[in-house]
Amino acid sequence: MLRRRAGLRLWLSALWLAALVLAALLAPWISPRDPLTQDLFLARLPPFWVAGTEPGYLLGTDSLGRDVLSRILHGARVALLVALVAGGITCLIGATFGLLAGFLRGWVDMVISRLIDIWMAFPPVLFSILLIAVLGPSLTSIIIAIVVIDWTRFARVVRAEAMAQGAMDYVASARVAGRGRIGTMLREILPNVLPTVVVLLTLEMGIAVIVEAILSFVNLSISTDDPTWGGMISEGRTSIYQAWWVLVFPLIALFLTVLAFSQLGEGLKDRFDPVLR
Amino acid sequence: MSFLAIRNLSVRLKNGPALLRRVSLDVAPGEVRGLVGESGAGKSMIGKAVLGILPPSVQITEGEILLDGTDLLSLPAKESRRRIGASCALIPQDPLTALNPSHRIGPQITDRLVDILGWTRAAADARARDLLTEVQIADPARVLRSYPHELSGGMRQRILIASAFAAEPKLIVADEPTTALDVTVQKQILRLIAGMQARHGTALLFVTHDLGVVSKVCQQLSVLYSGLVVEDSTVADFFASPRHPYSAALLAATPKYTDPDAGLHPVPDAVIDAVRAEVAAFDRTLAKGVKTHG
Amino acid sequence: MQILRLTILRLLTTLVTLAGVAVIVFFVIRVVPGNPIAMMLPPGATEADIARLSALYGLDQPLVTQFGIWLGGVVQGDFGTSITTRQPVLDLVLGRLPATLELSIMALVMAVIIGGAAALIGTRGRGTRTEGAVDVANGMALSVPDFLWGLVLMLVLGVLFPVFHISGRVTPSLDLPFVTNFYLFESLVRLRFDLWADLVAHMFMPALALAIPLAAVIGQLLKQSLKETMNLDYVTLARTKGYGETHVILREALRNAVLPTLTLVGVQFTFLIGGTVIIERLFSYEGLGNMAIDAVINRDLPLIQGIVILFAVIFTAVNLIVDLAYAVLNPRLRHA
Amino acid sequence: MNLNRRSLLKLSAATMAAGTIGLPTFAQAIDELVIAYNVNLPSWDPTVGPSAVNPTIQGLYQSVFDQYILQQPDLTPAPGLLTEWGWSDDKKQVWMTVREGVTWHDGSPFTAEDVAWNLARVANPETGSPIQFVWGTLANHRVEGNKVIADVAQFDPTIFKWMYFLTGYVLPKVYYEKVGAEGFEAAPIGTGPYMVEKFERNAFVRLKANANYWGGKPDFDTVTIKFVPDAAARVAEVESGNSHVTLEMPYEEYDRLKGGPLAGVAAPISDIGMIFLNDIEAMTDPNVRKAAAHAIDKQAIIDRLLSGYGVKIDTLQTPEYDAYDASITVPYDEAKAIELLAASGYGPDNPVKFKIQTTKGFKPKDYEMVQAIVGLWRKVGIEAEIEVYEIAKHYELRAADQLAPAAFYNWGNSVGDPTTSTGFAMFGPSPHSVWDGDDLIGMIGPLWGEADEAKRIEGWKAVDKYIAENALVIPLLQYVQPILHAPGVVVTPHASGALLPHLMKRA
Repeated sequence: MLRRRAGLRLWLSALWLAALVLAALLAPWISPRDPLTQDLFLARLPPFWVAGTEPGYLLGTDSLGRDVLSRILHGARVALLVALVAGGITCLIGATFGLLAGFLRGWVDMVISRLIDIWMAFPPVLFSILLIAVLGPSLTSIIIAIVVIDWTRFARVVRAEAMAQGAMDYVASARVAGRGRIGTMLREILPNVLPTVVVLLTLEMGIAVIVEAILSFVNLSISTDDPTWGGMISEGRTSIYQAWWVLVFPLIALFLTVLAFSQLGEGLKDRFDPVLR
Repeated sequence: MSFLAIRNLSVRLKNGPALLRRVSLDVAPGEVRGLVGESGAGKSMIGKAVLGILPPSVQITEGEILLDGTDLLSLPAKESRRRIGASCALIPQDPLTALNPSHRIGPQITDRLVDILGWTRAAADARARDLLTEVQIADPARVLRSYPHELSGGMRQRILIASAFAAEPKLIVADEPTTALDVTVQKQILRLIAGMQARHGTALLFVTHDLGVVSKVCQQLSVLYSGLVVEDSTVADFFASPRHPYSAALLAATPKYTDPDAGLHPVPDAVIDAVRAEVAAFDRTLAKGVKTHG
Repeated sequence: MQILRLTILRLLTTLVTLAGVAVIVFFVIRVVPGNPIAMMLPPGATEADIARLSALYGLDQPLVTQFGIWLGGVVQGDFGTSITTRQPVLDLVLGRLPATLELSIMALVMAVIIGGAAALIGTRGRGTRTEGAVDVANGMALSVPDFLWGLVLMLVLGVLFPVFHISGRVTPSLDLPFVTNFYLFESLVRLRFDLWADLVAHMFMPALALAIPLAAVIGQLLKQSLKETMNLDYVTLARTKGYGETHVILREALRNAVLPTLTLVGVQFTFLIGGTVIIERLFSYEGLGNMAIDAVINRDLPLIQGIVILFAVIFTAVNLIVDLAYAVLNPRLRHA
Repeated sequence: MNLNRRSLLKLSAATMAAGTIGLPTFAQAIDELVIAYNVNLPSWDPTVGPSAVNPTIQGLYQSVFDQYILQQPDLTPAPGLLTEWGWSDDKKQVWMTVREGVTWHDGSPFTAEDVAWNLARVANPETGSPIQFVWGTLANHRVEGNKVIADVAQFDPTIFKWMYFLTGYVLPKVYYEKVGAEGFEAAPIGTGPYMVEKFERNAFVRLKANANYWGGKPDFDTVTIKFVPDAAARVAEVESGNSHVTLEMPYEEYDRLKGGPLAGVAAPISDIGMIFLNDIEAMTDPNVRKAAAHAIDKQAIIDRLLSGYGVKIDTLQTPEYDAYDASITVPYDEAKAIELLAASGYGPDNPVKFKIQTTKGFKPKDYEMVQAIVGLWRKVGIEAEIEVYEIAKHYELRAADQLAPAAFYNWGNSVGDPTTSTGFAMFGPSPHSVWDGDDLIGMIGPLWGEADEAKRIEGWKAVDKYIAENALVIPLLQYVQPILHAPGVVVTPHASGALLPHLMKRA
């Protein structure tokens, strides 16, 4: 029973994410309207089932008269881009440092561990606000901020995992068989650490999407008028009583996406057990 | 009249295969019954069913477990748990994992006496010291203050045995109590259990895959294959002339203590095939029976 | 002995960490566009005014010199003077620290209670619909950023059903007999439960908003390790002794299951404290975070430095405490 | 929805009545006025440091301190601590008559010595006054009876206007010298309508009415001002009855709550939204500038985006200002914009490209307005890329003359003088201006020291006309400040945007 439910969750999450990827890729073609086109005279149209709407605006319009559905679809591009790129780079950097520290030990470990300690001592929200103030608000800045702040997540876990794996007999035998240190690391340790990394990566992608929303909340997200879910939520929150749909629909999209990423991660974790326990 | 009577007990994995197939057996007061079979035959499952500790993935589909005449399965969970706690105990398989690493030994023996049975702390402590002496542990006071990781495996198994006898239960389930131990320690522990059982007059359900052990400790014995009891007899009868071909083969496969070099005779494939056919036939009649009932 | 050595070692590495933080924050905030002098230029100011004010605040010196001066002060316990408030930075941040600490600890307590309850309920009902419901609730709690929880709470418990106070830490009209800034703690010590109730009524919503994500993390992790522990032999053995399921979970399984959760909760707790920056702002709570945002907006460089370093001190202290707690709770480490 | 919510509110209030928390309700008479204020107060010294020039906290200062000259709600000056003032005929000296019978909050008398000391203090570069360049034009301050005389080192026609503008506050000489700067921060006193009773940083300030106030004792004996920087929290504060008055919330929220359980006032204030144009890149082309100006439908933006709360302006003067000239207009004209762009070879298919910078969330709908403007521009053939910056970065870029070709900003000018609007915003050498054209510098230059007031104002009007005709800046609108309050209070808005508790009365 339980296993089946876990499986179901995994599939539902994967399904939503797949749909999202499609939506993001096809956004220019499937969006009913241009997400940037404004019409101040068609502002705050309600979604299609509420009286007083105009045909063609399925989920209504925002306070500038832009189509909410089209903006959500285009927003999926930013969300996924942030998730994939920020998650990917974070993972790459963090896992590399973690692997090096955990397997090579010695002074490499000492330097990297100290670096991790220093990084973990920064208040993350404040630090990202400062970072984005330095870089100026843009998609690249958000990605950089996420990478700079979250690489330690990967580094810590992967370091511990690599250390544990390094103590195993098969690693010793690979060394006895004459494989070099880096070779052993890549051929023996890496594959065994990979499941952990994949799960962390999935979770990190969800975190990246949330971070974009948080930075939008403090008005530090992407600065062009390109639609982002976080930006839509923070715009929509000023008019929840007048136009709840501007807030609610992107919020649902954000919520489901983050949930899907985390459930996917949890599901994978169960699959990869006991490595992750 | 038997203290424990199991009647037609069937257990299966939820949405999965059957694990016990209409098992029936009796344990009289003070009697020792061995449960023998290969791994996966369901022998441990019987012990767990009696003690009410079946894993959540498993469900009982039919049957009765009569403890002192009362069907545990028909009682509310709380009541059956109380009855089991009051009159039964378990000697677990792996002494290394069966003691809680974060509590000292003393409370692990005495807490239930105080919490469940209402002893005074002093009486329980005295009892624990006596028991440890009885299981031949030197310096019981020190051991009672220790944490499990400070003690050896044999020590811990002695403690677990002492703990099982602490409340003078009527029935103890010993779930392969020596499997996880050193061969040298195994014999001592076995002797200890047998001695304690005799002194305290406790009924014992002894789960093991080792017929040699059975011959030393038990009076009665059930042989299981795939959850089916293929033979139920006294130990004397069994060793003299096993009735079922499978149990005969099993007996033949057991190394003799008298002649360890005589070589092993693995259970022949023909016997395995026959017993499998028997299980299948049993399932068929069972299915029919269900159909006519339903 | 082991614990003592661990503590000393950790304190030493902490110094290295803090030094690293100090260097990084000093230079990062000087790269941030916008400077405190530009913030105070009124219409009509001239280049000469800019130069004059820069010199007044020592911002005309080379960066390295500025750093040297600042570090020299820090070593003597002088973190400089805040530009906007014209108060010593150390007094300012230490004055706000108790408020943030109390809020964080309140949130932690809430998270432990909610998360712990969720884990226990989920473990008791493992394999049933109950566990599924707990999982779904956990997932949902983690999928919404905490400021949104804050907004929802504010609307529901602040406006719709006005049960709690929306902003501030304490009702301004109350006379506070406190000598420290640990109001919540001191109100208990002084047995002033009226004040305590007022403080809690102010703190409840921001603390809950902070607690929700951590509660979900605790719920998830603890449930996971409880479930694993519940299959261990000693737990099974305890069941045969006649104990009820709840007793078995609490007394036999919990302590061992808590250990793996603990380290992660430590890290998560530092995230929670970091989250106070936004939540305090939302609920106008007079802590470090609220002050931090003003400091960043106004480019109050000495104040930003002080706040970041204080956060770093808190974070490393939390990690140290977690490590010590781990050692204390785990008998194997204690006696080895 | 609303009806529902109200009944729920009542229901819950009834069930909560037994609670110990004691939340206020609307029904209660107001003993103690609670105001939810939109910014934190960093420092109590209104004459030095960044807080002194922060327009959003002047209302707090004006509750505790008096300015040299009183500014009335319509921005006109009136006798304050100074009852009369003026220049000597040769403009070599200024003289000020000091009000008699005024006392400081500690009971000690206020004298001409205090005024002279204050003027000398802010003129001294050492004290760190950001407005030293104004106060430094007076020298050699001296007291003669109840008069203060000072020499004019450099003639500034606006000097008396600064006496009711930023840093124009009078602090107690004797007390300040006794307690020092830190002691003053801890326990500030002034001559103002309210006395500071308790100040909790980042939390609140409790004020007590000054019974001896020379302008009459204020209506509310006790006023608590809570600092609530988040707009949603401020709305929740007044909606739940925790606070009685608040300001600066989304206009949608203002409309929703006004006329429901709460009352509200929304009046124009001396704060405008504008787009700076930097004379670089595309902005050196007059056709592009003019097209950009004509393509913006200011009224539609005000009506649709700001729910009608805003006053369209075409110069940097609002109707309340001295140099306002209604005859200068830059109408919305899409066709003309297209025509102008076509003359320079641009069109929707070949748009002119430049960057526009804006703050986000600093002023109501700032970012949305710029998005709307960019949308309007897109229609005529201007492709502007939006860059969001923080206000701190804006100041730095503007001071360094490095703003993007277009940059949205808001300009406050609560004295209403053209020097403090057009003057500083458009005069090339000023660090606040990014327009460096020599012709404009030539026009503005002589006006700084113009002694004839009528000629001076006419001169500025001519400058504004020249600016409008050549689209050297794009003025957008005058902001309207929304204030929500409980029905038990009457709030008089001040056109400077300062929310003043002593102007609030019981209904």
